[in-house]
Amino acid sequence: MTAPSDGPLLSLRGVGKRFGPVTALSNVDLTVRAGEIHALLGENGAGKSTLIKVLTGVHERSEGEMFFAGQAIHPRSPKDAERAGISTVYQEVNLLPGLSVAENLLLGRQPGRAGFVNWGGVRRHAREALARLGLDIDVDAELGTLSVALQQMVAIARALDLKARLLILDEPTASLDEKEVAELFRIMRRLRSEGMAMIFVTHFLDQVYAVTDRITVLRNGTLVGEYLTQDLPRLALVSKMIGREVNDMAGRAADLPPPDDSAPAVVEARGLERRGAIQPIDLMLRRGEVTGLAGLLGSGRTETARLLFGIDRPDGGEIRVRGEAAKIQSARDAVRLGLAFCSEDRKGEGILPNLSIRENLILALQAKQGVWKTVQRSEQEALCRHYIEALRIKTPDAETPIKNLSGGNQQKVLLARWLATRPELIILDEPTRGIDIGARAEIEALIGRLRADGLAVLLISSEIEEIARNSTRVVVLRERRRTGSVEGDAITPPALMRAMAGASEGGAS
Amino acid sequence: KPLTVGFAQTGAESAWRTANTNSMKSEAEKRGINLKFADGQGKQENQIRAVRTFVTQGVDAIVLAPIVETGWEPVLREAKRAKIPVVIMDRKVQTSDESLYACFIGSDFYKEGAMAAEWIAKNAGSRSKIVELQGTPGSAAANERRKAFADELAKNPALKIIDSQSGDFRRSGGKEVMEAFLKKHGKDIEIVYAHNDDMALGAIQAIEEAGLKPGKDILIVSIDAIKEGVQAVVDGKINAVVECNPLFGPKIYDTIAKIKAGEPVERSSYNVDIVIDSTNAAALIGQRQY
Amino acid sequence: MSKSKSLSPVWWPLIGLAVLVAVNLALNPAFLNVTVLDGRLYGLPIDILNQGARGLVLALGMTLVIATGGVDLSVGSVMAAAGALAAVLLAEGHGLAVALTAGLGVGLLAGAANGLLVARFGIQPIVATLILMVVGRGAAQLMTNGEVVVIKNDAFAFVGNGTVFGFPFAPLLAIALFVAAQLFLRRTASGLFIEAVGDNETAARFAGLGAARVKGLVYVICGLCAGLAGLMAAANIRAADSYRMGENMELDAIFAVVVGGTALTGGRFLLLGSFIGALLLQTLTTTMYNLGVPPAVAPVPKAVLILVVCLLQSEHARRWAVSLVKGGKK
Amino acid sequence: MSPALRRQAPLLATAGILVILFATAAFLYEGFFSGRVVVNLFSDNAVLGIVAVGMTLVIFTGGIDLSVGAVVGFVSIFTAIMIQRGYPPALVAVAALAIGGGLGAGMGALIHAFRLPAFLITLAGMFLARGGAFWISTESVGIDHPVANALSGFELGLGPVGLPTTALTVIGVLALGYVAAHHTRFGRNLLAIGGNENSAVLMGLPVGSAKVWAYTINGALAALAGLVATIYTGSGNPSTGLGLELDAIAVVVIGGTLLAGGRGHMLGTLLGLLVFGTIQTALLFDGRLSSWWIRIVVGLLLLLFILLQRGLLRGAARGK
Ligand SMILES: Nc1ncnc2c1ncn2[C@@H]1O[C@H](COP(=O)(O)OP(=O)(O)OP(=O)(O)O)[C@@H](O)[C@H]1O
Ligand SMILES: Nc1ncnc2c1ncn2[C@@H]1O[C@H](COP(=O)(O)OP(=O)(O)OP(=O)(O)O)[C@@H](O)[C@H]1O
Ligand SMILES: [Mg+2]
Ligand SMILES: [Mg+2]
Repeated sequence: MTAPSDGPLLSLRGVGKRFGPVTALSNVDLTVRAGEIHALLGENGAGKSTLIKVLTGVHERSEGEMFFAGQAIHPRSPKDAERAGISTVYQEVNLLPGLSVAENLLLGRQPGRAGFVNWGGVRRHAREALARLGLDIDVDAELGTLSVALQQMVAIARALDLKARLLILDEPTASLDEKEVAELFRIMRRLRSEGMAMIFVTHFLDQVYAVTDRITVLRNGTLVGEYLTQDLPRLALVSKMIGREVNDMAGRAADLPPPDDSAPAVVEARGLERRGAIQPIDLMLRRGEVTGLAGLLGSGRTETARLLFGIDRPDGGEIRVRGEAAKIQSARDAVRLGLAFCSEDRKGEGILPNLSIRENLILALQAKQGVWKTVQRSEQEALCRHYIEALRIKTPDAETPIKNLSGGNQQKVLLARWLATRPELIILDEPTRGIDIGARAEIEALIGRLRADGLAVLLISSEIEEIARNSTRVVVLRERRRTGSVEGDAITPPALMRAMAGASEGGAS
Repeated sequence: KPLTVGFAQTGAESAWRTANTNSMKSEAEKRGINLKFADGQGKQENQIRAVRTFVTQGVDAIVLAPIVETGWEPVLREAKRAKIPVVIMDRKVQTSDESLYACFIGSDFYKEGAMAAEWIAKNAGSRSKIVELQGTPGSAAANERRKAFADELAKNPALKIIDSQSGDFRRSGGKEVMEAFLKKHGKDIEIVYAHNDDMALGAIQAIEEAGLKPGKDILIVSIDAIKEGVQAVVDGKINAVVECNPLFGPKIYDTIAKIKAGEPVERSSYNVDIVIDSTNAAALIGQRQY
Repeated sequence: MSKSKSLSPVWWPLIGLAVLVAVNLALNPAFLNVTVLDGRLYGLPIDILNQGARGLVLALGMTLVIATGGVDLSVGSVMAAAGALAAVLLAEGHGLAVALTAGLGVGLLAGAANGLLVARFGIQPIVATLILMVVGRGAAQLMTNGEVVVIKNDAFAFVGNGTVFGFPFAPLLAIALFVAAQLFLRRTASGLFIEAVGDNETAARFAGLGAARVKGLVYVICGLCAGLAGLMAAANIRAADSYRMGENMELDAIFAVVVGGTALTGGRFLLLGSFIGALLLQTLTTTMYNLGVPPAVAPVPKAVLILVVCLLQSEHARRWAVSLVKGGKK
Repeated sequence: MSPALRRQAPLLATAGILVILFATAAFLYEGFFSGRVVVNLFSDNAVLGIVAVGMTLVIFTGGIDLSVGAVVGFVSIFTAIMIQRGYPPALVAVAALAIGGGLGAGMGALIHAFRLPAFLITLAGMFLARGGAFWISTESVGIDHPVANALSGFELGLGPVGLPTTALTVIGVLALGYVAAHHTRFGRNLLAIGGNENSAVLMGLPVGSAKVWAYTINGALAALAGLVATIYTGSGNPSTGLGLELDAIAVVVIGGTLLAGGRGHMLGTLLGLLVFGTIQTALLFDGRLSSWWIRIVVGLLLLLFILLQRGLLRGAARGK
C-alpha cells in the first residue's frame, strides 16, 4: 500500500479554533507523511486534542485549511473523517460501557447484509481483532466491567480495525502497562511498514523516542515547530514543550528516607479480601512513607484501593485506622477518617463535568465537613487560587465548567480536590495519567512533600519508574494476590519488573 | 348455585359514581349474588377487557356501564356468542344489531340538560346571560348535557350563553373557571349552568369570594343532586338541581332475574329524574343516601 | 464583550410569561387590574397567584428531585392522599393541628417510601414513584370511601383561602418556601451536594458524599411539598376530592421545572426558573379561561407555548434563527 | 455464570417472576390457566404492546415520547370520521400512519437539531394531538364498513383458540421490533446513542438520522396502535389512549430497559407487557376488590415484582 508518490498525506495550514473567548488553537501547521509515526506533543492544554478534534470534524475550525491525500477536506463529523480514511482513538475512552466488547468494536460497521447484523460474524471478527493485539478478553463481556486499561485496548482495537490511511492515537498509552505498550508499538511499527501514517500523542518521552519519526510541538495553542525525532535531544524537546528548562527525571528521589518500621501506621489492613477481586492481603501504610503498589494490568491494585476506601465491601479481613478498628462502609466513612482516593477513572469516577472547577475542587472537603459546616465562598476562592497556581492548572478562571479543561488539567483539579481535604492517607491511582512532563515532575515533587509532611501515601502506577522513583516500600501484586514486597534501595525498576512478572520473589515478605 | 354477575363500571370518578357502585354491591350482597366488579378507571379499553374476561369466566350475566356510546359491538358479539345476557346501565350504546344486549336501564343525560334549560326558561325572569361550566371534554355526560342545553336554549332566544369552559367535573375546576369568568364578565353573569354539582359548589365559593350572593345575585342550576348539592338548594345557594339517580341496583337485579327466568323485559327504561328546587328540596333532603 | 456569558436561562420563561401577559393585556386591558374587595386584593393576577400556589410548592420539591436526575410521578396522588386524610380527620372532629400534621405526615411517609426505593434499592425513579402514584390515589379513595369529604373548619380553609393584610396566604407561603429553600440550598452546601449527585453520582460518591442519603432526602422534601400542596388544594375548595385532586399535577410540576431551565438529566438546577415556570403555566390556564378558548382545543395553545419557550431556550435554535435572518437579508 | 448469560440475567429474572405470577393466578382462579386467557393477554393489550415497542426504541436512545397516547386517540377518531365520510379504509390507514410518522419525525427533528428536551417537545406533541382529536369530534363515532368489520371479526384459528387481528398485529410488531432492535445496525445505533451520545458521535455513528428515525417509527407505531384500537372497538374515540404513554413507559422499564437509555431489550418489553396484563386479568378474575383496593393491590403487586426482580439480580451479581 503506498500513498500518492509525492506530497504529504495530511497537511494542515494555519488552523485556528476558538471556544467563545478561549483561543485553543491559532495558526497551527501540521504535516504528516505516509509511512511515518508523527508525535504531537505539548503541555496539558496545549491544544493537541483540540487539533485532533478539528481534524476529525468534532469541532468546526475557526480558520485555516486542511488537505488529506491531496484534497481539501471539510469534515463535519467523525463519520466524514472515517469515510475519508482517518481513524481515531480519542483521549478519553469513548466507548459504550453498557454494550458488549464485541459490539463496541464493531458498532456501525457490523458484518451482515442490508443493515442486518450477523452476530456470529460480529463475535468472530471481534475475537480476531483482539487477538491481533494479543488480547484475550471475552467478547461477550460488558465493556463497563473491564478496567480502564482494557477498555483503552478495545478502543485501539476498534480504530485499528478500520483499515484507515491515517491513524490518530490521542494518549492511548496513558493507562497501559509496559506489556500492552510493547504490543501496541509492535503493531504501530508494522502498520508503518505497510505505509500507514500515524499521529501519536503521549506524555511519555521514552515512548516518543521508541517509535516516532517526527515531532510536532505545540505550546499554548500555537506551533513551536516540527522536528525529526532523531535530531531532537530529550532536554531540548522538554524545553520546547514547556518553554523553560526542566531537569529530566531519573533515579530515585534524592531525599527518600529508608523505610522506618517504627513509624505509626495510618491505615493497616489485615487479611482484607473480596471474592473475585483480591485474595486476602495485608498492608501497612505508615506516616511519612510512600507505599507503591506494583503489578500488571488487572493484578488487583485498583481493587485493593477500592476496598480500603470503602467503595467495595470486603468479604473478610479488617482495617485499622490509626490503630483502631474502623468500619469503612462507604467513601464517606473513609473521607471522614482522613483518607483520600484519587481514582484512575477520571471521567467516570472523578469529575462532575458540568460543575465549575471551584465546585469540583471543594467537593471532597465539603463532603468531609458535612452540609452544615459550609466552606465559605472566600475560602473556596482562596483554595482555587492556591491550587490553580500550585499545580499550574490552565484555565481562564475557577468558574469554568471542568469539562472544558484539557484532560491533564482535569486530573490536576482532582488532585487538588483531595489535597484540600488535608488527608492523612492519600491513595493515588495513576495520578500522573495524562499529565505532561512538567506537571509530572511537580506532582512527584508534591508526593515527596506530602511524605515529608507526615502523610501516608499509597501510590499506584503502571509506570514502574514512577513507583521506583517515589516509593519507600513497594508491595507487588500478581493475579489478585500479594506476592512480595521490595523495600528501600532494593527498589529498582528491574527488581520490580521481575517481581511483577513472577520470575523471582523480590525480597522478603 | 348463586348467580354470578360481572359488572364493568366506568370508574370511581365522582360521588355519583361511587353511590352507583355501592348500590350495585349492597344489593348484590342482599340477594346473595356473586358480583364480580371491574373498575374501568375511565377507559373504554379497560371496560372491554373486563367484559371479555367475564365472558372467559362464564358469568351468568354482565352489567355494563359504558363510558362512551360506540365501540362495543365486537365485545358484545362475543358475549352473545357465549349466550351471556348483557344489561347496559346508565347510558346507551350504539349498535347495528339490537339483539347484542338484553336491555338498557339508564339515566338520560340529554333529558337532564333539557330539564335544566327548561327550569331556567321558566324561572329566570329578566335574567338572560348564562355561563356554562362544562364537564370533561369528550365525556358522554358533558356532551349530552351541553347539547341538550343548547338545543333547548335555541327555543328561547332571550337566553344566551355568554361563556363556556370546562371545569373538568371537578370542584377545583368549577372554582377556578368561575373566578376567571367573574373577572372577565363581572356583573354581566346572571345565571350559572354547571354540568354537575361539584363544579357548582366550587363556583359558589368563587362567587362568594367575589362578594356576591350565589342563588340571589346569580342563579345557579346544576345536575346530579348529590346530598351536598341538595343541601345547597335548601340553603338557597343553588336554585335548582336536576336529579340523576344513581341507585340502579334493585332494578338491575330484578331485570336480570327476569331474563334468567325467560320472562320478557322492557328494551329500555329510564330512571325517573326530577328537578329539585326550593319548592321540594327541604322535603327531599332527608332521604338522600349519597 | 464576552459573548459566552450568555443570558441566564431564567430569562426565557420570563420572556414567555411577559409575552403571555402582553397578549392578555391586548385582548383584555383590565387583565392586570387589582382592586380591593372586602379588605382583600381581588383580580386576575391574584387568582393566578392563588391557584398557582399549589403548583409552585410542587415545583419546588420537583426541582430538587429532578436535579438529582430523578423524577417523582407520585406527587398528584400524594396530594390527594394528604388532602383526604386531613379532611377525614377534620370531619371526625379532630383539630387543625392534627389535620395539618397528618397531611404533612402523609407527604413525609410517601417521600420516604420513594426515597427508599430509589436511593436504597436502586429502582429507576419513574417506576418507583409510579407505584406510589397508583397506590396513593387508591389510598386516598380508601380514606374517603370514594366520596368527596367536605371541610367545615374555617381555620383549615385559611391555608388555601386566607389573606394576610389583604394578600392571599397561599402564594405568600409558596414564596416564603422558595426564598427559604433558595437561601438554604445556596448558603449551605446542600445545593452543591444535590447538583453533584445529579451531575455524576459515582464521582460524587467517590468524593465522599452520601449520594444515597442526598437522593433519599430530596424525595422526602418532594413528598412534604406534595403533602402541603394537597392541604392547600383541599383548603382552597374546602373539600377533599380523592379522585380528582392533583390529577395530572405531576406533569405540570415537571413541566414547570423543565421550562424553568433545569434539565431532566439532572445536575444544575434553577429554583427561580421553576418558580417562573409554574407561574407561566397557571397564567396560561387562566388566560385560556379568559379568552374563552373552547375546552376541547385548550391543549393546543399549551403546546404552542411549550414550543416557543423551548425554542427560545435552545442556543441551537437561536443561532439557526439568526442565520436565517442574516441569510434572508443577503 | 458466563458473561453472555449474565447479560441476559435481567431478562431471565423477569421471565421467572412472570411464570410465578401466572402460576399463582392459575392456582387461585379457576379457568385462568387457559389458552383464551393467554390470547386475551395479547389482544386486550395490543394497543399498549404496539406503543411499547416504539417507546422501547425511543427509550433506547435515552429519549422519551409522551405523545403516543394522544396520537392513538387522534388516529382513532380521524379514521372513524374519514371512513364515515366515505374514504376508502386503506387510504385512511395510510394517511393515519403518515400523520403519526410525520408528527414523530417533526418532534425528533426538533429534539435533535435544536437539542431540545424530549420530554417537553413530546408533551407539546401530546397536547397538539389530543387537541386535534377533540377538535375533530368530542364524541366517539361508530364505524360500519365491511372492511373494518371483516378485520375486527377475523380470527386466525389455532386449534381451540383463535388469534384475532389485534393479537396478530401486536405479535407481528413485537417480532419486527425485536429484529429491528437486536439484529439491525439501526437498532444497535439507538442503544449506542442512549449509552453516550458523544461517544456515538465520535464512533462515527449516524446519530441524527437514527434519532429522528426512532421518533418517526414510534409515531407511526402509535398511529398503528390507533388503527388497532379502532378495529378492536369498531369505533373511533378521541379520548382513547388517555394516560397510555405512562403505561407504555412502565411496561418498557419493568422489562429492564434503562430509562436513561443505552441498556435494554425488546424481549423485556414483551415480558413487561405480559406482567402488566397478567396482573390486570388476575384482578378481574378476582372481582372482589373495590375501585381503590384495585389500585392499591396493582401498585403493591408491581412493587413486589420489582423488588423480586432486584433481589434476583443482586443475588446473581453476588454469586457470579
Ligand atoms: N469545549 C471547550 N470549551 C472551552 N474551552 C475548551 C474546550 N475544549 C478545550 N478547551 C480549551 O482548549 C485548550 C486546549 O485543550 P486540549 O484538550 O486540546 O489540550 P491537550 O493539549 O489535549 O491537553 P492534555 O495533554 O491535557 O490532553 C485548553 O485550554 C482547554 O481549556
Ligand atoms: N485480562 C483480563 N480479562 C478480563 N478482565 C480483566 C482482565 N484484567 C483485568 N480485568 C478486569 O479489570 C478490572 C480491573 O482490575 P484491577 O482494577 O484490579 O486492575 P489493576 O491492577 O488496578 O489494573 P489497572 O489499574 O492497570 O487497570 C477487574 O474487575 C477485572 O475483572
Ligand atoms: Mg488532550
Ligand atoms: Mg487500576
